[in-house]
Formats: sequence, structure tokens, C-alpha cells
Amino acid sequence: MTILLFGITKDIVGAPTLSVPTASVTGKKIPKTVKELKAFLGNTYPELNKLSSLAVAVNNSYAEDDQVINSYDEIALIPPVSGG
Amino acid sequence: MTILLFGITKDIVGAPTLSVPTASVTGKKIPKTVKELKAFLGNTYPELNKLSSLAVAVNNSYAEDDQVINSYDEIALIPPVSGG
Amino acid sequence: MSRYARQTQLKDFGPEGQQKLSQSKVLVVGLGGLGLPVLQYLNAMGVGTLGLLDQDVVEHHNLQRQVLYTEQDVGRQKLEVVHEKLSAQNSQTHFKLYDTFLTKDNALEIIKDYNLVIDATDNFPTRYLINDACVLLKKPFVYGALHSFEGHVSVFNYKNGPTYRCLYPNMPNAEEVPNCNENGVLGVIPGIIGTFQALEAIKILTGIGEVLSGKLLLFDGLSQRSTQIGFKLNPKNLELKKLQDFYEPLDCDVAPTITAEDFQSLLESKNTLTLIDVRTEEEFCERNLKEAINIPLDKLELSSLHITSVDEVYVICQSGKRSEIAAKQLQDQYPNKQFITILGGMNKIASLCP
Amino acid sequence: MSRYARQTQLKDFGPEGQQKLSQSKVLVVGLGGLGLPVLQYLNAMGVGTLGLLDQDVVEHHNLQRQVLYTEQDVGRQKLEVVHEKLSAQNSQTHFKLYDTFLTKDNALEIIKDYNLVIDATDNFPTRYLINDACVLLKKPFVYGALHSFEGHVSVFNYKNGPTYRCLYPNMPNAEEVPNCNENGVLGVIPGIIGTFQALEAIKILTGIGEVLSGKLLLFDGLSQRSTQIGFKLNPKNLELKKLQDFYEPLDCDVAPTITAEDFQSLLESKNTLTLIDVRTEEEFCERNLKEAINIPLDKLELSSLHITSVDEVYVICQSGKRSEIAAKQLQDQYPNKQFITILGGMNKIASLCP
Repeated sequence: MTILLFGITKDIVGAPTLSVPTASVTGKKIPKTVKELKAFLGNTYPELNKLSSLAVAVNNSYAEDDQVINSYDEIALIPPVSGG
Repeated sequence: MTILLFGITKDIVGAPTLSVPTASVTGKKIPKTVKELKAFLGNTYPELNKLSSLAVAVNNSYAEDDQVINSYDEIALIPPVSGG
Repeated sequence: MSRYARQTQLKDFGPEGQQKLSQSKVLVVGLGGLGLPVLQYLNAMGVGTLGLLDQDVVEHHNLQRQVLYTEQDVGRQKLEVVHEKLSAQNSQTHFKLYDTFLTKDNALEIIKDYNLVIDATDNFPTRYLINDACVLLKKPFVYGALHSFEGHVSVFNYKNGPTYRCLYPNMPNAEEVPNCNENGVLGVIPGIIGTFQALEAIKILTGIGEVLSGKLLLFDGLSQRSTQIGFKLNPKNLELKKLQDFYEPLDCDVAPTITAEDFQSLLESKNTLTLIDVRTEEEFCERNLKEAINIPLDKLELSSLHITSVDEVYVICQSGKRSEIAAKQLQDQYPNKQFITILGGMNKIASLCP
Repeated sequence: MSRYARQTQLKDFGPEGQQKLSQSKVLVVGLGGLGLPVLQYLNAMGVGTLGLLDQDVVEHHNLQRQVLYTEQDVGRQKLEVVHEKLSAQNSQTHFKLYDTFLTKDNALEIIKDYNLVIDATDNFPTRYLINDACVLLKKPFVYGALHSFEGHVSVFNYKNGPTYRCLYPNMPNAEEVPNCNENGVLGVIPGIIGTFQALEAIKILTGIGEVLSGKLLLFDGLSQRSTQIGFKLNPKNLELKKLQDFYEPLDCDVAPTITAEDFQSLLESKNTLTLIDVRTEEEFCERNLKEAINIPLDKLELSSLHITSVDEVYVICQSGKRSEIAAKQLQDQYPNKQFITILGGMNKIASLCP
């Protein structure tokens, strides 16, 4: 599962994209929903947990927390940005 | 087969996209290569024949005249533009 | 050839498009990186009335991306400089100048006269204020925002379409968003996002093309890629009845602070100091510092302060949150004084001397 | 805060990026719709040396999209106006002014001093000339071009990457491309394409991000969509040994014409008229009109004409093609005279009176 990162999430992770394993070879629990994905990522990058207002897109559509995600989905993390 | 039109080709056809039948229900010969597609379109829109310098993209890549095209390909006609 | 010939000759724009532009009224909130390219193009193209709203002066470090300003303009009111230059560019445009920041008290009154608003601000409180005011007034607004090499563009509240709150329901906290001093931007990015905003404005005003309503455009300059994210209206975001009581000014000028400990020492060493407690009367009565004057936060704007003898004014509340807001608000009102927030507020003070 | 702080604080740009910009030299060919936004941003961001090349004056119908010009500037040399305004914007920039059009005779000499070229012209001949000169000199160039609501952006000849001729091997004919008077452009589109070009220039100069090499970006303003088309180098396009002998000026000012029939009547009715035959001496000797002076096209630039008594000068060749080129070239050299092409040339004349 590839995750595109925008705004401050790119700065936190330090890269424009992130790969999340979808087979359970790592023994870790694999995220099945947007909410689980957020928790999963927050584990690795605790600073992401601070983002109370983080939009997530699945296949170029805004997704709610309960949306189910699959390995072939393209996911984007889109925090609000403020500059002008 | 959907064809995206840019520049003067959009003006000639009068729409931003064009649909070309891919099943031979119409009895017409169906274009199998870029060259045949150009000829096919030139039949319907003779003004397209004037464009000596017309780039064609198949699935977002520049295509030569002999490239084979299929019904699921996304094709774009990209004439040169000059304005500044 | 007529002034607008190059666009009126376009079949999909025509003299009708030009006529619509000339009768349009657009308010641009913010004369910074985004506002200037928006204005340069809307003014060039013949939008009839342009409202300009900003209270900043031109600073030296603005010049890296705010392309209408010259070195000579540093220190001048942005409003004045922009008005001067845009008038020279197009003498047919009618300009309305607002020498203010957008606030909950003036937003509805100002916005109601316009066909659409360009959100070219650099802070969340004003973005949320613009959103809410536009929802109340049923006006579309063209949103643009920047971060480093990236930008956002969308059109909100267009024909009852989705709003900013459908993407981001609540304003982020101060801690989760980098403040403006940390958060740089490559000089040309506002030029790209601003011209995108101008294009969306033109499409709304003339009815040509597809408006970016229900779509968030994400532009990434490093890869030169644009991505569009679809999103839907959450109907409860249109059910707004009035503006919020307060739009927290998370702005870039961080108010100076003092720790509760240092403030305690100060209290002991100084004979007099000015301290404003911005909690409610109820909270104040329960426990307060004897030096404090009580002016609840929601009455601060209406109060007129007479601070003559001192340069520094301390501000306190329960936790330090409201006092920060108050300090910024007071700072804007009384630029010659310094307003200092007591970190941790009465909670912290109480923990020091129980 | 330092002038460039907002971008030097970006981790991927930094003081190193700024340092690289300050040592960079960029030539901008064309001070029109594309050239102005490119220059406003490159100058704001601190590119050390900017070359400005144009010979036009500001016209009233330029104001709709050429946002650096004011109404007062109409009639002035673009070069002078741009230099004045950019100097006020950034006094640290070193400007080099070229009061000329780019020609096969000056292109190599001018371009060789720059790190990259911005193609901000409005015609094919100059685009092909820039391409060929950059290939010969191994310089990258940032291409931008406009049509109605659309634009193209790409970076050609970057690190031996594909060139303009890899997309469009040969210059289109005059008949297949709408001339500039038919071909309008929505005012804000050059702002978008020009800022895209400035961004690509910054990426090339500082090494950040992905450069649009081997990719043609198609921007469609009506749908606000960007599409990227990949294309490859055709190695023979790098094998250029010298510039072409001629880059046909398919420019926007269509030279006035007269039919061969009308010209015949004119010859019969007028005692004197001035007629230039631009064919080779050989062709001229084979058959000519007795009123004609022979100045072959390739010698036209070097010849100095003394046309004092008349305002109208007729130009002829074999088919009407070279005379059209000649008329435009002469028009630029002698703006106070009118040069009229005889349609169909000697071929047509011959068919009328065998």
C-alpha cells in the first residue's frame, strides 16, 4: 500500500511517499480501515498523532475513518496548510 | 476509444474529447495504428489533415505512426501551439 | 484592437464573458503572496470592482515572493501600494479599500457586497472566518494555501457545494501546525497557486469551464504534479446560523510569554505592574491575584484601556490559552505597548503557591 | 529576517539553493505574457543575472495579460519598462539588455553566456531557433506556449535529454496554425504557464525536485487539469552542426497582400511604384517585371534601402512565399513604410500575361 504524503506529513516522515506492508509477513497487525491506518502510522511516527485535523484520501476521494482500505488503494495524507 | 483533444484539434472538432467506435458495428474500417487513426479522423474532420506536425500520445506517451492502438488506450492529439 | 480583444475573441469567453467580468465584484482578503498574483490578473482581465483588504506593511522578507512590491515600498502600507499600482495598470477598475483585518465584527458587512471572495490569507482563523461568513451569506470563495513547495486550491460554498469545513471540520491547534516563521515557501509557489485562484474566479464569474467545487487540487512543485481529491458536502456545515464567538488568532506573531515562576518573582520585586485577567467574572471571583484587573476575553474588544504609565502589560487566564489570544488581540489594538502572556495561567500560579 | 529567509529555511532549498540562484544567469527571450511572470518571480527569488531580450513596444491590448505594464507604459519599449520595474524590485540583480529580436546571426553569441534560456516567445521560428541554438551550445531551455485556455510546458535539451524537435520535428506551415490575431488567450493562462516555467528554471538551477525533461506538461484551464506526456530523445536531433540558414518568420503581423490581378491594374494605372523582387539573381534574370529592383531574400538584411518618395512598397518572388517573409522582415526594419506582398508571385503574373 503506497501512501502519498503532503504538507507537514511529508516533513514528519521525511519523504514524499511511504510504503505500508499489506501481507502480514512482519507479524504486525495490518490496517484495514482509515482509522487503523492512522493508528498504525502514528505508532511509527508519533508526531502524526498530533494532527487532529488530518484529511485522508483513498483513490483520490476524501475518506472517513471507517472506510475500508485494500492493498491496491492509493492513499494520501492531506493535513491542512495555512501559508499565503 | 476516447481521444483527448488539445490546441487547434479541440477547435476543429468543437469538443474536448472524441469517441471512436472500436467494434465494427458501423461497417467502417477500425483504425489499428496511430497512422490509421489519423487517416480515420482526417476523413471526418478534413481540417485535421492540414496538421503536418501533430503529436499523438497513447497512454500518456508520445507515439510514432506505426504504433498499434487498442480500444482501451487513452489517446491524445497534441498539435504544436505558438502563443506567448 | 480593443484592450480585451485577445480574450473576447475566444469562442467560449467572448464579449459576453468580458461583460460579466466588468460587472463583477471580487473581494481579495490578504495582499501577500497569493493576493498579489490574483489581483494582477483579475485587474488586467477587467474585473469591474476589486475589494482590497489588508492592514500589513511591506516587509523586506516579503519581496522574495510578493512580486508587486519594490524595495522602495518596504515600510509602506500594502493597501496603499497595491491600490496605486493596480490603478496604474487599469484605470477602469473600481477599487474599494479596507484598512483592517477581517474580524467576526466586520466580515459579514464587508463580504455581503461581493460576488465572490478570494481567500488569500496566511492563517487558519481568517480562513475559517471567511468560510463561515461565506456560508452565512451564500457566497462562493476561492481558497488557496501554501506549504513549502506545495499548495492547495479549491472553490468552496459554490452553488451549495462543499465548504472548507467539509475537508477540515475544525481549526487545527497551534501545536500541530508549524508557525509561519518555521514554515517557509519557495518564492514562485504563491505565483502558481494565486494564478490558479484567479482562473477559478474567472470561471465562476463568467460560467466557463468546470469549477473546482468538491475537488481539492494539491499542487506539488517538486514533482510538478497536480492531484485532485474529490470530497462531498456535509450538509450540517451549511446549517450555520451565525459566526462563532471567536476565531482564535493563531497568527504568526507569537506573543511574548513569561513563565509563572518568573512572574511570581516579578510580583515580589516590583511595586506596581499591570495585569489583566481575561477569565469570566465567575472564575475571577473564585480566585485571583490582587494586582489583576478583570476584563473577560469576550468583552476585551469593547473595552478601552487607559494604560499610560507602563510599557508592559501582563495577561493571565486559567490555563494560558485565552491569555494568549487576548495578548495578540490587545497587541493589535495597542501596538505601542507590549502584552505578555503568563504561561500556564492561574493553574500554574496555584500550583506554585497553594 | 533576511530577504530570502522564507525559502532558505526550506530544508530542500537552504542557503545553498540561494547561493546557486545568485550565481545563475538566465536569458528570457520575449517580454510578453510568459516572460513577465517568469521574470517577476526569478527576480524576486534572487537569480543573479537576468538577460532580457525583446524589441517590441507595449501595446494597449497587451495589458489584458502582460501584468507588469501600466496604461502609461503603452508605446514605450518593453525592454526599458521591464528593466526599470525589475531594478526597483531587486537592486541586487544584474540585468543585461538586448534590444533586438533573436536571429540566426545573434542567437549563439547571446545564449552562450547563460546557464539556461526561457523560451517565452510567441512564434514558431524563434522557438525552433532557440532549440537549435541551445542544442549547439548544450544549454537547457524551459519551453512554454499558449493556446486559448491551454498551455504547454517542458524542459528541453536538459543533460542531453529530448529536444523540441523530438516532439515536433519540423516547423508547422503557416496554413496549419492559427495566426495570433485569431488565436486568443485567456489573460490568466500565461500567468500559470509562466510561473510553471519559473519553477522549472529554479529546479534546474538549484538541483531540487524532478525536472520536466522528457515530459510535456499539458495544462487545460477549463478543466484545471494537468497531463504529462512522456517522450524520448531522437538522437539525431542532437547531431546538429550549425543553425539553419533560415528560420521562417511566421509571426503574428500578417503582411498586407495584393492579388496579382490588382497589381497588374496598378502597374497600368500608375506611373511609378516601388517593387522589390526577392528571388535569386538567376531567377530574376530569367524573367522579371521591368519596374522591379532585385534584392535576393538572403541579402535583404544587409541591404540598406533608400525609399523616400513613396509610402507603399510592393514585394514579389516566384510563388508568394519568400515575398511574404521579405515583407515582414522589411516591415520590422522600416516601420514607417508599408510592404505589400503580391499573392502568387511571378507564377501568377505569368499566368495572367503569358
